[in-house]
Amino acid sequence: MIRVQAEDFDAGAELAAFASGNGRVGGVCMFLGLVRDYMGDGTEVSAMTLEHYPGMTEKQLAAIETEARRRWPLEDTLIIHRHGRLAAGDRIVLVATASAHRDAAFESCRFLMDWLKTKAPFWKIEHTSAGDRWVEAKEADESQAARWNKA
Amino acid sequence: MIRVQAEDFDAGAELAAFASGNGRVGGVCMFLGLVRDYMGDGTEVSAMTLEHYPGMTEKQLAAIETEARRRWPLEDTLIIHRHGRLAAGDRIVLVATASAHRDAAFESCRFLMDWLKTKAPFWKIEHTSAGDRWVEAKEADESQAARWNKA
Amino acid sequence: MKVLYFAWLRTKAGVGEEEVAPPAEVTTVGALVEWLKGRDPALAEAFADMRLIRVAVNQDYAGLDHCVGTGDEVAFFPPVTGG
Amino acid sequence: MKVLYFAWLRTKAGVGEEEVAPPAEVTTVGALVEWLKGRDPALAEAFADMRLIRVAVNQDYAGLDHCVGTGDEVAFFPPVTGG
Repeated sequence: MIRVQAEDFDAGAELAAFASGNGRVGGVCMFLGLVRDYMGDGTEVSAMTLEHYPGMTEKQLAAIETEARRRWPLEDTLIIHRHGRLAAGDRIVLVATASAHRDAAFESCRFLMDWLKTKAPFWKIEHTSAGDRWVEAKEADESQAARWNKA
Repeated sequence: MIRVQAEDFDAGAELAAFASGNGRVGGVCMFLGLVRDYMGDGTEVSAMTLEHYPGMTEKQLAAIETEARRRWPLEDTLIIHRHGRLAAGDRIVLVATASAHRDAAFESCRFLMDWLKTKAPFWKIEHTSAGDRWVEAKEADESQAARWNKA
Repeated sequence: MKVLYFAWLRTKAGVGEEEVAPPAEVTTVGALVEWLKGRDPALAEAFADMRLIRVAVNQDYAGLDHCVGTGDEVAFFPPVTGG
Repeated sequence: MKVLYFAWLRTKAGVGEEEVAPPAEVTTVGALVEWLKGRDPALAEAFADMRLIRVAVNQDYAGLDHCVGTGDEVAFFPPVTGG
């Protein structure tokens, strides 16, 4: 399931509900991304705003989810991504995968996060004491995602 | 933190509380292991019993946790492992890691699970329609864990 | 044709979205970029190095040689930074 | 010396735990295994292939050449299957 929303989500409740009652699930892997209160250079971050491309976001996330289900035997998947203004400590993204086997759960969750970081049309602007600044894409994110092309 | 217990745990509440309020955390990775209702050969499993070695379990889990914190910059770690009789669908294990970066969170969570599978002194006996059966260790688990020796 | 801009490209363009009617010979993303650059010095600057820009046609990633025409939605944006 | 057995080894041994007092020349895990085999045919069978058995001395994994003595806790068990 894909959810793109401005509202906060309850990570605990999502995990409790996820894949619940499915006896074929042996492992659930979940990743929760949060707004850190500092940037790479140590500057304090009070808040950020996530801009996105409505329509394309949902389309790309659905495509990524379909690809994950093609690659691994998954019983369930969940992607929640927020947009709008977020304060330090706020939840940004949640990705969860459920499978009979822990390998498939771990790998597919990582795959979804890596692709989401490089393909889902979101852009962060950080609000810092030194002013607003668009976050630049990281080379490392591209190479993380590129790993999966070999598979 | 390490918890070895017969009682169930609330995975949602654990996630909600984990690393909460720590502004240096950018990513939380969590793995939840559940009792599947079938075995590899398709036989139905109604329940299993997890025997463990009290004392050594806690000692080995603490050593694994210390090793993970030595290898990755982690803000928090949590391992909960149950013992005793568990029914199909029950929670068995929860491992969570929190870090500034998603790589460290993913990798350390995977590391903890791989080592736990091969080093923590737990043994499963499955209660099936065909009788009770001690689960045999999987070669795959050994090789998964061995990967980390190279690092 | 609808053209969209996101993140710092939106700031440069001064608008998030505009309806444009390029001449008939503009049939690819590349030609559209050149035509947009000719209309607006700020966009000319923003589009100076297209390696820094990602393009989507009808909400799918596309290259500069991708076809575009009337009714298409073409979006320009920097590399994404979500997650 | 305290000896512990887990999982199917416990079933074979018929006990989970026993206090033993091997002779003074039993100073290693390997010697202890041989001495235990001599005392109990069921254990002799269980310990036939020590590659299938894991050993812990005072709750840390140990090899057959590890020293053991009075006051030590020695555990024998199959490869673990938790998680």
